[in-house]
Amino acid sequence: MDMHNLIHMANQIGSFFEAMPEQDEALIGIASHLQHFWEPRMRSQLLEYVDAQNGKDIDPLVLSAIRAHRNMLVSQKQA
Amino acid sequence: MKGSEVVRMVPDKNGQANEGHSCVKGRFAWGYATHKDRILKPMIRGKITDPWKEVSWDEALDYAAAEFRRIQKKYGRDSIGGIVSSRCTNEEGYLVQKLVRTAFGNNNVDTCARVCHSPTGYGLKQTLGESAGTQTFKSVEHSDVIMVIGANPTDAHPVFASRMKKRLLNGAKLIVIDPRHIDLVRSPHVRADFHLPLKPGTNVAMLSSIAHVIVTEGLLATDFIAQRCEDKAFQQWRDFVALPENSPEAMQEITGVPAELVRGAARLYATGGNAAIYYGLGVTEHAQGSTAVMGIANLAMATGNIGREGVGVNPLRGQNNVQGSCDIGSFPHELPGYRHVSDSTTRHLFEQAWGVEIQPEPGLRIPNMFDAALDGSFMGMYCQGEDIVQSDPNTQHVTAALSAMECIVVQDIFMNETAMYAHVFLPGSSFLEKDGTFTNAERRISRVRKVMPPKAVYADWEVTVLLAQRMGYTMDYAHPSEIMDEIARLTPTFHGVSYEKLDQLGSIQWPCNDEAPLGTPTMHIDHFVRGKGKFIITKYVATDEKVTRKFPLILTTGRILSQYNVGAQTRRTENVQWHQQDILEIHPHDAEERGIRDGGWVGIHSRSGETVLRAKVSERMQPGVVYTTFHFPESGANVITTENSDWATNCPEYKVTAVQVMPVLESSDWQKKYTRFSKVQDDLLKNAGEGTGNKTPDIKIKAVAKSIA
Amino acid sequence: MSIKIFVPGDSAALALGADALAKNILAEAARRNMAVELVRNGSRGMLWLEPLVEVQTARGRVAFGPVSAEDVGALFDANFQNGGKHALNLGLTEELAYLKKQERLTFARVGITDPLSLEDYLAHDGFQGLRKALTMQPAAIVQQVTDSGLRGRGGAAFPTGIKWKTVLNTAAAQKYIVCNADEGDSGTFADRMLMEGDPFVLIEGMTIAALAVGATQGYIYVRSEYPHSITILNEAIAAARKAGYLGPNILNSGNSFELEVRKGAGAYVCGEETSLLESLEGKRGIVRAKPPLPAIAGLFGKPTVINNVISLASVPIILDRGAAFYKDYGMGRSHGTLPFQLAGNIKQGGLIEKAFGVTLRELMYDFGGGSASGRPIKAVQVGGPLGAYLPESQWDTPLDYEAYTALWAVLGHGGIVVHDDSADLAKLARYAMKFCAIESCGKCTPCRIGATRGVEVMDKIIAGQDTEAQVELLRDLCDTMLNGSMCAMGGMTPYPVLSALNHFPRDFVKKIPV
Amino acid sequence: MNLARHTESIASIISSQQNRPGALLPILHDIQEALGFIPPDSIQQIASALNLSRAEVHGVITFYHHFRTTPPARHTIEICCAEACQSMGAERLVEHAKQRLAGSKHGECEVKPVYCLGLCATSPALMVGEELHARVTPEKFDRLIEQMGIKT
Amino acid sequence: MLEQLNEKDFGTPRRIAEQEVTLEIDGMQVTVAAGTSIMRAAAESGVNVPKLCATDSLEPFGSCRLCLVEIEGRKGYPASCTTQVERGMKVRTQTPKLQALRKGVMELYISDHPLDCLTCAANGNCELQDMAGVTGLREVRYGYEGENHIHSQKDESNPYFTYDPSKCIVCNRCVRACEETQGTYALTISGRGFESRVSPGQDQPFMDSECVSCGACVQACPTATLQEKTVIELGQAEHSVVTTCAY
Repeated sequence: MDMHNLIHMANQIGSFFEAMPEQDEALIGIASHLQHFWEPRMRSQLLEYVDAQNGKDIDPLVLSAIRAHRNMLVSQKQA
Repeated sequence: MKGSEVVRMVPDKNGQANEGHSCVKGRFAWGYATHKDRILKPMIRGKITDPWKEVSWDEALDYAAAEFRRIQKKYGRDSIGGIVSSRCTNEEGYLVQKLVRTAFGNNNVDTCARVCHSPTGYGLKQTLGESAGTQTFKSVEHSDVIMVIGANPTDAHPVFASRMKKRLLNGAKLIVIDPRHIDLVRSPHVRADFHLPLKPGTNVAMLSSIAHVIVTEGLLATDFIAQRCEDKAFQQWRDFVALPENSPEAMQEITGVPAELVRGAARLYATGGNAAIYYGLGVTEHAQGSTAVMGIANLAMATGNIGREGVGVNPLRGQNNVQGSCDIGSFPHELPGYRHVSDSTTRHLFEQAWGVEIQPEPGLRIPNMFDAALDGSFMGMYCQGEDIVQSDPNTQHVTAALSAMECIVVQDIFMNETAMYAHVFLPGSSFLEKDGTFTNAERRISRVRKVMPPKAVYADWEVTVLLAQRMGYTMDYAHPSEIMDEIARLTPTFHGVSYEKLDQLGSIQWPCNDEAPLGTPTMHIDHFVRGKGKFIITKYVATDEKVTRKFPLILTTGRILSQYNVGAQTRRTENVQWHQQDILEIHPHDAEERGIRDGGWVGIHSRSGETVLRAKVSERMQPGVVYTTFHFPESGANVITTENSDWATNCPEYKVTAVQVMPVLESSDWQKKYTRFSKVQDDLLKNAGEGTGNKTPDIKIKAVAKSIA
Repeated sequence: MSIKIFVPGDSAALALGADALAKNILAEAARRNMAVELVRNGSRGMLWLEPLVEVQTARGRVAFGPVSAEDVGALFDANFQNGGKHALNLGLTEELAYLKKQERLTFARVGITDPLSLEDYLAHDGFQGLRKALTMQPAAIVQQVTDSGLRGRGGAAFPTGIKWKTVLNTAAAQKYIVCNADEGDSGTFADRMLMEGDPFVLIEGMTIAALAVGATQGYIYVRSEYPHSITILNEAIAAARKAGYLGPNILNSGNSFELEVRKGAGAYVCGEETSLLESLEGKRGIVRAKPPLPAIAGLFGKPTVINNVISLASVPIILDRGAAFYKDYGMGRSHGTLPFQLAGNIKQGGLIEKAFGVTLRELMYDFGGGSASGRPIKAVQVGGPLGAYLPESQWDTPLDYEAYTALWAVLGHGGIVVHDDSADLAKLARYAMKFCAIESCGKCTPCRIGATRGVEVMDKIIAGQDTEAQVELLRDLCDTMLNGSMCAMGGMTPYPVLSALNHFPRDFVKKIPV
Repeated sequence: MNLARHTESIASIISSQQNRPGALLPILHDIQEALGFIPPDSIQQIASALNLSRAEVHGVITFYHHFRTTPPARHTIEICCAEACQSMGAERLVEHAKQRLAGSKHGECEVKPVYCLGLCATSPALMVGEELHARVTPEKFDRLIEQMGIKT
Repeated sequence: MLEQLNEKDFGTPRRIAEQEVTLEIDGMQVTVAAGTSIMRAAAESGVNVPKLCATDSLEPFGSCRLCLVEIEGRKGYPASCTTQVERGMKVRTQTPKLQALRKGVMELYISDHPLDCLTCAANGNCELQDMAGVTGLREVRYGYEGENHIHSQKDESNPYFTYDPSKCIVCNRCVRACEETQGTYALTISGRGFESRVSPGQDQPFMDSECVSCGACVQACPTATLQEKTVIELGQAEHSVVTTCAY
């Protein structure tokens, strides 16, 4: 899928959770949202991108969330 | 009725949603059901440049099933999916998602509610615990203050608008938050006490500044909050909205609305008695659509305006069965009753009932399907009653995606825009030809009753059953009532619903179960569905769709009274006499600056594309904002709109597109291409020949890779 | 010392050349180098004498009339300014029998004072009622009015006090006082004469009503056919407001009352109180169904006192002199006085304020001096175009609401139109239907269609077509209109029609089998 | 008077009156006073200002005999035709007036019936503009139209 | 659940009140919510008072004068639609006098109405026709040569319904429906008295008025004045099905 679009969508999610006063809450919020609403191939592609490009252009908060909760984002099929 | 011919359609005095009233569409515009454009024979073709071939139902269904199987074999189980329209019945929607989850074996099912009210589902679920409006329409009779946000009820929800006006005439106060000077702002005997003409895309800023006034001026319903809401979340929210950056004064530059107006409206909402919020797609169809919905729920909780008559949070829906299509599980992440597919208890319940294994992870949402199609991983689609080409944003993107797919099965009553990209056409049935139920914005389930036999032999639900069968999954229903029985059995909020009860009561507002055997007109009375109400921080984030020197105006789109959605139905009635084409409304100042005259042709272009419409110079607009509708395919309003979408649900940002508008002399390139393409497709349809009996047609399995537009 | 000369500014006087006359007097005085103070008073109500010029002399006011502009030189020559002898000299005004026999309570000042002079008004007991009212509790004011026995002078004769009490007892943030000055009955001009001759008494009456019920806004709805009344009222309101009798703080009492004149637009039916309210609200003057009563939901849905000019103008004297004083006049349940208006074919037409109980014969002969044409009087219509035609046999019945009801007639607003023996009562009956057809608001069927059919039936009767059947049909139609109409417009049109038919059957065709 | 000037003077009338409760009749009166009639084109303008529909304003205008939507004749003579005036020969006066004015040019003078001018004891009566005339005999009528400069 | 083709019309809207009022209608004890009209109270207990301008979707208006009743101790013949029930009231809805009055009113109505029942689109579904029957009107003694509206121009501008002023009985139901039900105020009565006629906008064709074609006026019209073109074309319906709007 269009990586640019996926990054944009992920960053949008990040900007919502950014306002949370507690960062832990924000990180789990972002990861959980991706888990609940992103189809596995979208998540896989995002994870691959993070690994390959070191999360370039991804909002730092989102990146932290992905890294902190990577296991939530891995497709169960892959897992 | 005269035999099986409709003589006239009249609103039912006992209709609990409309109480004997109707609008021009429901009352008169039903002639499309028997329009000569109806396609009554199944058709197939190998590629979209081939002529259509009329075939038997068997042949068409066999072909579709074989194609789907072939695609899945080649590209994987997740390479096909289904889309069902919110115009279809609950039973049809339920069967489509069941088809996808059983016969297709994945969760790639979505509904057109995706592109209108998905943020409502998300936002209200997060805050209040249920993805639905809180009130019954009748409740407005008890409102003292009515706040209308991003909705134009007199055009888009005329029957409810009349009830709202009735209440306004009897003294309720009115706050309108809308970029446009809509009729409710001022029309005979109606005058908004406050009109906050905000800039498109700044709803969240506006809602936060209203909340700021309520919090900082001591207008909170403290007892209600203490008893009914999560304390910690409330405190976090309160501290957030109280920040100076959320004050109306600070937000003034963003929203464009004078702070004093905002303060006045906030005070009225918080202290004017029973205050109800009604909102529409002007709230949801934004990059921050879900955030705005949560912001609205926050306001209602903060002022205690929830859980009784005359108050609440009330989404005005986009189509007749938007609520229903969401309720019955046609979202890729949810099973019926808004239960996430990852919830194993629910999954097991359905697995037992359906006898298949259900995937525990969400499927593709409509925009994701397009992306995946262009990516080569999503190649087949069953599309029931939905015209994604016309209704979804960034038309070129959509048509490119469709062109990339190998088998598109469209089921519709007309050869719609999407069907021009289809390989299999299955004739649909109009609401007059089938039994079923619709669920409206007030969670009211009402019966659709067959008044004439399906013109193409099968009702839509039967076609889905037949397709499932071809795909190797047996569905066994003698009547749609049995489908509803199954929904009721498997969905706690529907446990008490049956056709028998619907016949008895006329209609039922869910939840309807042992606790509420007669249904639930008002929700969240003693406690929220999620237990305690949850305030959620809603930070304003400007959309990426910003005005620039190149695109200095903002386009916002909407509807008009006489036309319905993509217009497939209403364009085929005399309703065109009121609205023959989509037009671009523009403020006199902007028109003057560009040398645009009333009625002249104007080109509108955005970073997505360009189209040409006639201009209407109108003071309903604020300077800097232009407006059009999307009822006519040749207008191509969605050629302009971008694939920007709501962060949470991917609901497209139809309401904000940066554009430039200039006088032009001829139609746009897209329109020229569109005209050529339509002409070709028309010819392919006109030349549709009889199929070759049982012989599989000579179909080359080859993706048509190039986008037409 | 300058000479004080009175030339009425009343519409009737104006219509007979009073302005030109006044101009001539001033010019003539100037020519003769005489200092003259010209007062434009109201009319004394002796309309056959208009323009009636009065001069102030040591003996009192001396009347000359009717005076035309051409008479001015001769009058000056005759030293009229000092009451000199002249053919038009009528003697002391106060001694004129027509006036002397009257009981002028409501019209006490009309014709005497300068209508727009507050000083004059105050010098003639003006605002005494209001001053008393300001010392009283609202309920006590209402009680006074109730005790006086005052009934609506517009025609319906509903006890004014009861109306006020309902408004007083209906709680509301806003209440209104509405004066019905849509005097449209042919043969009536009392409201006009009062508004033009003593506007302050109406203002005072309305202000008292406002104090009594807690209203802060009043409207006087005047018909557009009375432009002169409107001008005078507006000037009087401005003067009263300036002097603190109206406005946000009446006589420093803390009470507020604002008053505004609204102009009708040529609709007789707007004299009906609910139509009038619709019209005031800026709508078509369509009759409203009652209930709700205007006293509970009237103007703009708020409790409203709606009274006729004369009713409201009678209030100040009631407050000033007490309920018992007023109640002592009259007979039976008709207390006080009524300004009768003698009009039509009458020698001495005019306004006669008398206590109830006087008879038609007394009015027409003792005051009116018989018909203007000198021919025998044949029929008298009492109570306007919706009132019955009375034959001679009924002329001795005392004018009293109940006595007239017993005659199947109405007193209405006190208008008396005299017809001599040349009158054709069938034509007048036809006209009654025609008038109803012209003025019907069109809401209810008996009036909307019935009046038009009534004209057609009358045409057939007059033409002698199938008379017997048409008369029967006319009676049936009258029954439908009488019992089926929403308001008095259609409901009372049968009064003139049937009274004409019953009392003057010969006019309806000689062939009627009796 | 041209349309633009109409619109302007109507706008100023509306703005000076529109905040009064029940402002429609006062506005219609003022417009008619200023222009001699209420131009149908102005109805939308009036309706919008008062938050009414065009239909409502139209309904009100057509209800009242006083209002007109076409320019009036140069002179309008309103003769009272009610009973008191009838009893003194109003019908003959109307006949006389019609006869006398039959020869006048179109749009010069209009004779309209009116029902009571409150001059019932000095009948028959008539009104020209706001000017009243009572005890009008045919001769007096002739003198009047002569003074008004109406050629017959 | 098939409804009757024509639902029962109680004449005036339902009132909701905690207080109940008991009165006597034609000798029957009837108990209804306070604020209910006599007409509705009667209808709820099965007594149908004749009516034309009243319909239960609109506030009472009181113009047709067919629903007059007699109330013991009260003068005249009040309209049962605009008169509210009171405790202990004794109402009679059927007396020879009332019958005569109603017949008199109907005679007036029919004297200004085309006599084309048999070819009229509303034939069989016309309240005026029903009331002529109920009041036993046989003959119109006024004849048909008098003033009338028979030659009024029909307005066919709206694609879905026609407006035939010659059949208008000026009951105002359409005007009120436009105001009360729809809230658009596109209709008024133009003129007054016998000249009164329904006017869209400024006596314009419907399509040039502010009408939004919701059909509330057509629904409210008791005659063929406002009539669906489909009914004119296809005739009256034979049966009905209750379903749900697909918009």
